Amino acid sequence: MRETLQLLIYGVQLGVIYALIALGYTMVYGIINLINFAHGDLVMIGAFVAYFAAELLGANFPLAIFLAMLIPACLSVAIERLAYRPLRDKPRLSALITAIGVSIFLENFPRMLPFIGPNYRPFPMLIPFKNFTLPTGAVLNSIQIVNILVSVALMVALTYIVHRTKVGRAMRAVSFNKDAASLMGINVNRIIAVTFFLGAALAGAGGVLYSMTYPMIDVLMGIWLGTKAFIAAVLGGIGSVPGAMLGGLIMGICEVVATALYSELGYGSGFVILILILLFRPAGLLGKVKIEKV
Amino acid sequence: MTTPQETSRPILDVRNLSIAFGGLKAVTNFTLSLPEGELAGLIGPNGAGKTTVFNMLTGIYAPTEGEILFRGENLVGKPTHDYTIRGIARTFQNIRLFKNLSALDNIKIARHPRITYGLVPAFLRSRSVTETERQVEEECLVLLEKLNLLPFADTLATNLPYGIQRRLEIARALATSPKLLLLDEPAAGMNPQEVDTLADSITWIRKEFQVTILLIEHHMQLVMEICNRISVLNFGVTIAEGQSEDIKNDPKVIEAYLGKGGKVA
Amino acid sequence: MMLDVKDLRVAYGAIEAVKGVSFSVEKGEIVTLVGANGAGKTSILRAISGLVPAKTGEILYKGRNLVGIPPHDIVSAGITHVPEGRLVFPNLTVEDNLLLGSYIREDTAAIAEDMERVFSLFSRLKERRHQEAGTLSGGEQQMLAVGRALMGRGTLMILDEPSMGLAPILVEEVFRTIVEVRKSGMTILLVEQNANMALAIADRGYVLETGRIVLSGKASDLAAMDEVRAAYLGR
Amino acid sequence: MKRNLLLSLCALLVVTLFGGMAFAADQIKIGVVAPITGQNAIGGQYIKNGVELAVKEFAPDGLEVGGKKYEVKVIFEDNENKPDITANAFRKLIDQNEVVAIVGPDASSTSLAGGPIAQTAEVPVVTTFATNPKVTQVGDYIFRACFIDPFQGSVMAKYVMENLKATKAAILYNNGNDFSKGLTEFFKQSFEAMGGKVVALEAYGGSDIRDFNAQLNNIKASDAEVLYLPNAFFETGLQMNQARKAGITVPFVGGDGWDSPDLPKIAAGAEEGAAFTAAFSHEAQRPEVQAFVEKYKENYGTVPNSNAVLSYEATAIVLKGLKDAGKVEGPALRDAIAAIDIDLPSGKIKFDENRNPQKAAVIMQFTGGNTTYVTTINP
Amino acid sequence: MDTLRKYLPILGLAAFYVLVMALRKAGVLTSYYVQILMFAMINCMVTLGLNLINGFTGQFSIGQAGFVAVGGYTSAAVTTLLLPSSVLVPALRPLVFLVSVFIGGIVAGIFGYLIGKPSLRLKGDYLAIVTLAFGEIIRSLIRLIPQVGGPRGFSGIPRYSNLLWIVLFFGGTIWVLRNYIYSSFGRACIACREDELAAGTMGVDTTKYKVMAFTIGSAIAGVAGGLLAHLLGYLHPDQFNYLKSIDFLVYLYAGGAGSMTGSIMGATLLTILPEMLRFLSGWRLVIYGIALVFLMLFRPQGIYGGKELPFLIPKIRRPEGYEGGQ
Repeated sequence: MRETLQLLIYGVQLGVIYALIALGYTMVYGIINLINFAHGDLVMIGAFVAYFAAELLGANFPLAIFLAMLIPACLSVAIERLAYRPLRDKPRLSALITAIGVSIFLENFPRMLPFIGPNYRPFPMLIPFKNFTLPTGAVLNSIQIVNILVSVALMVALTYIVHRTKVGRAMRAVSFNKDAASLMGINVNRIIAVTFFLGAALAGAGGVLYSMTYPMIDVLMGIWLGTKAFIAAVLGGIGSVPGAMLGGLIMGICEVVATALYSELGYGSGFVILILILLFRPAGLLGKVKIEKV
Repeated sequence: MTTPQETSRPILDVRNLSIAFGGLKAVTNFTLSLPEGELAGLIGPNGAGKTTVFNMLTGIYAPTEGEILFRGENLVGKPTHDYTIRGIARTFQNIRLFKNLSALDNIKIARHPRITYGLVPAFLRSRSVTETERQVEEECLVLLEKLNLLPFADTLATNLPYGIQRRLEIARALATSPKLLLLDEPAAGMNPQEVDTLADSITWIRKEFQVTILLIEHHMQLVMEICNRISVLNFGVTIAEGQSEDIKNDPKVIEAYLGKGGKVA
Repeated sequence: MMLDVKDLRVAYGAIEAVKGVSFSVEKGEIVTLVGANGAGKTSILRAISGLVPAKTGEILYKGRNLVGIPPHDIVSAGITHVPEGRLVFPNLTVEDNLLLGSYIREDTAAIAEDMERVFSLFSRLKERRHQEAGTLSGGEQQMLAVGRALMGRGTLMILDEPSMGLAPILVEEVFRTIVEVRKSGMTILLVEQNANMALAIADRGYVLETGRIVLSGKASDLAAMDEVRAAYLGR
Repeated sequence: MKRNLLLSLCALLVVTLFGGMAFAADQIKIGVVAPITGQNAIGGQYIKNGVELAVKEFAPDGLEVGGKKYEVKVIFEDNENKPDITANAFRKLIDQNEVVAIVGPDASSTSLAGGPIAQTAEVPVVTTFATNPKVTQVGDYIFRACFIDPFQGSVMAKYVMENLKATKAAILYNNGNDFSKGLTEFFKQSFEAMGGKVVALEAYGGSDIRDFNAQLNNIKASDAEVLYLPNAFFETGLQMNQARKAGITVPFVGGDGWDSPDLPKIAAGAEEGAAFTAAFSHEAQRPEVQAFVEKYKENYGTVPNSNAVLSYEATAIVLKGLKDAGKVEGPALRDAIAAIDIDLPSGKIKFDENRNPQKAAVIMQFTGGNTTYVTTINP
Repeated sequence: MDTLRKYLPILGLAAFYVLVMALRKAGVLTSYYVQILMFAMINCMVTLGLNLINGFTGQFSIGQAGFVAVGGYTSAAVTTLLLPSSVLVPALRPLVFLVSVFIGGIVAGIFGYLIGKPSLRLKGDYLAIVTLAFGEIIRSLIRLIPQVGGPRGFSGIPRYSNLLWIVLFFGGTIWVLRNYIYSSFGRACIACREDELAAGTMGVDTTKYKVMAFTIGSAIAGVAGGLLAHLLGYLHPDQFNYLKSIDFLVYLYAGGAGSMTGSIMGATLLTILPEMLRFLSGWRLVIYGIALVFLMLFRPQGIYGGKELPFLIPKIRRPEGYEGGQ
């Protein structure tokens, strides 16, 4: 029992980070049907921003995470403007290829900068570490607590924005139908930019939380993490905000449990779960199957 | 020349066909019996469920209830291509040509089920394949010529004028060698002259290709002129059935189409 | 003159859907464009609200040419478009749909007032204000679409096939609403297939056939003409 | 626009085509293949340092071979740590640049892809860090500067048994990595042959993985007295960090993949007391070592790690081999390297019949964020 | 005249081979260039296979590297474990190699079928992510098979591949694919891409043709894998991770989906480009990334999207009076 709870804690701590990053994928997909391959790299940028913020300004968690959200968000808006928007009415996959190009660039350009380079860097402790032993015997630490609290807070904030604010309503309108949205007076381009901004901000936060838990960063850290998060988004039903959250949690918990059961194949469990779920629910857990109109 | 006989065995016998989408009944107990060689019309206002009927008659939607007996065989539950292979062809309300292919290639795809060479000869492009392909090309060109589409044979479908696209879609349906042809609003977007030509074409097609035709159309003039019998659908329910004159004067039909004129203002 | 369309042409690729159409709408009028499927009615409306580019021609709204202006700016200028098929946002609640209608406005208090006004106009929407719009019936969705357009406080409302797919009893209700809306001072451009109904409530009408205007005049005159009837039911 | 692009591409092609031919004849060209981009790019930097230092040291102003003075030119090629790209890099160095020998690459997988090409072309290769025994079995032109998996694994087993007095070990290894898998197998073999028991064997699926909590949870539940982590330094750093956070208190041991000044930074104190096998210790008091460490510090500001040392040594072996051979030619160089006898920082180096160096292993330990020398274990 | 036209591609290919060999003899082309050329042709084959799935049949698969791995490992297992060159008289080696490559293709095709059959009811990006997942699962399974080296990689594969073999297989692939695409089967695939629903009403069994395209595309990848295995003499599971699949995807869409010419151009150009940029060292991937973005911004349909060189389209003679002009 102690072990089960302990594994659950590990699973949730990983899952909330997947979920944060998956949200960006799902939002961008929901609004312009693009798999934003560069999203994982924004996670990396977020982690590096926090790293340098801590180096230069001291270990101030709120400040670091704020900057780590802001800078990737602005970068993401710029990328959307320069590399994706010109291709919006073009064949859908050309934007995917530019996204791959952007991703290759974001991975390799910082590596060539002398102050970043290819090395693995230790990520600073932004909050003090402390272990708490639960009555059941499982151990919970301060990083995990902060991790889960911040992720949940951000997800609640996002849900609030999407469901309770004007810009959120506009986002949902645009993702349903761009024409209908523009007939409401919504500037569709601006709303798409806002979506990229929010998605990347969450990715940046995800990058910081991930790096606090696994305190090491490098320029390629976003590739695999991004892929996992993307799978989580698909699992939950791509385009669905609660789906991304659910998908992330399921991925995190399943991975940890599968690894504990059979570590030789544990890391592949995410893929197996994905395939099983999609075979039974072809549009993911919370996705909706579209009926084709004839 | 064969004239439709009232007594002939029905080619299509649809019984109590119903379909619901998430609780919403789109078509209820649709029943229709078409004798071989008939040219029938299916009319009704927008959203009445006409296209849904076509979708069920071609296996695109699975009916919740009912039977589709085509030449005595119940087709319900079979995949779409089986309907076509057994002889039901259709066109679409909002033209669904293979846009990036030439008119000729569109027709060739419709010949697909009738082409029998195997996969290995196809890989190697054996003599028999070349020979079959040459024949197919010729058949398709002949068909295009019959429908006055020959000049457009090598034009991409997307670049064809609207009216030609409509005609090409009919040609494509005919290329499947159907026994029953379902035309979904063939006159949509045509001007009166074009509609007149279309009327002649449809009667000609029925004779020339020996097909039974079921027609969805908004253009009442066309329907009244050429159809032997008409079914009227509104809100998924058949509200009238019969000859054109009866239909024209049926108050329920007039109301369904024009609304209760002048009562509001 | 509220709206003055001059020699408008709209093309999709090689296909010209609107072949040089001119018409006008005066302030306070209901003007209707009637015609069969594919006559080009919807294309004209989409060109007015900027959703498709006009190939040639002018769309003068209060003297200002709208050609080339993005749709959201046209909405801000005061034109609200109720699109064909209604296009209410199915995953949003009725209330959120209405709030989206007021997207361009910032006056929260007045928005709330207008929402109450819409609810008083369509009592059924009020009952369902927290329901997702996708769960409404066709007629209720049409009410919502009109209500949503009212929330923009525009001066010209363009309606595309409001009766489509509705039961006759609902059609009547929709048209009654349109008359109500006009009474509140709105100018209306109405596209309809249900010619009898449309001509019954309109001041003036234009009959379209394959991208051209073939007839125009006072609505009551048009309603009496056989040509109009012919365009729908055959001679 | 399009034409210009095409033209410039053609021009580029021509430049690369003929560029290689413009060099003077009295040059000795040595190729270095290392990851400059991709997952292991950090390794490439150390290799570059090591090679440059060796050239400075052994051929400060050219190299005299057979009575003639040659300029030594080192050509670095990126292999992205991928086998197919390595094959291209080897081909380019051999065919375009006509190098006389190749130093690197640093992984068994890439060495196995490049090796056959060099073997056929009769260009000697001294890989720096390819520890898989199969690497040198490709042919008689393939040498290595490091020791092989079995040796390191058994050395550590012996140390655990005798010095730490532990009989129950847990292993956490990377099953996507040949080095990690090799060490695991040979450690397990030797340890069990000596009467020990591996009580927990946990794997993870690649260097991208950063979460080891599930595996560590299993290890914690076992009664292991020591945890063997035969992984790369950055992975190990995280593993130690997570293990201590999870409450695992047993000592850590590992292999020469640990040898990086970055490990203690990432482990953030969790590495204290952990011991590992290495080819070299910068603390050893031998004068060769001290001289090397000094020079390295002087040039690059840090103490050298295994990567740097091994590439330094591989380059030194090639340069010494050239001198011994007396001519700039593949077969002669091969024979000279096979017969080499040279004193290098990690000791006296001689190759056995499988072209593996006979060298001793040292056990190192982390104390206070630095490595300290514990003992030397001879083969 | 017609016979000449028919054999022109074969002559062209032969001329290409002779030219490359002559240039090599003359010292203009070193074996470095020849090797890049061989990699380029192998990449072309994989991309052509992917093009059949993505470009011609309109399915979105991004797990192609997995099938290259299956083909490569299978073929290498035949020549290394089953019939190693040491037990064969030299004359038999090419035959064994040939057979092994075909077996690699067939096994990859079977994998393609088994994976495609259940997955192809998924649409668009859902299909894509499942193919990616399958590719990764294949890779992690290979790691667990010690007979083929597991994570240490499969070494000691006889290096049977050479320019001649690769040119033959490359030419063969183009020929067979061209024949397929311009047959009734190929048209059925294209119909699925253009409009799956309409294709069904034309009597095309859409599921069958989607699975068929997937199987053939995978089989071609498998053949290419066999050639690669015997060219490198070594295989490593990580060589076939999903980033490799993304490479093929980039070749395909940069070249232009739905065009064989495009696939050949895309794969060749993008295989050669990083090699040509070698002098930039670490900057070359930076440039590569930017180049991709610009390529797509200026040619969203790819280099040669939607077009085809004439010799890749089989000519059918039309009867008198039907020779319609363009």
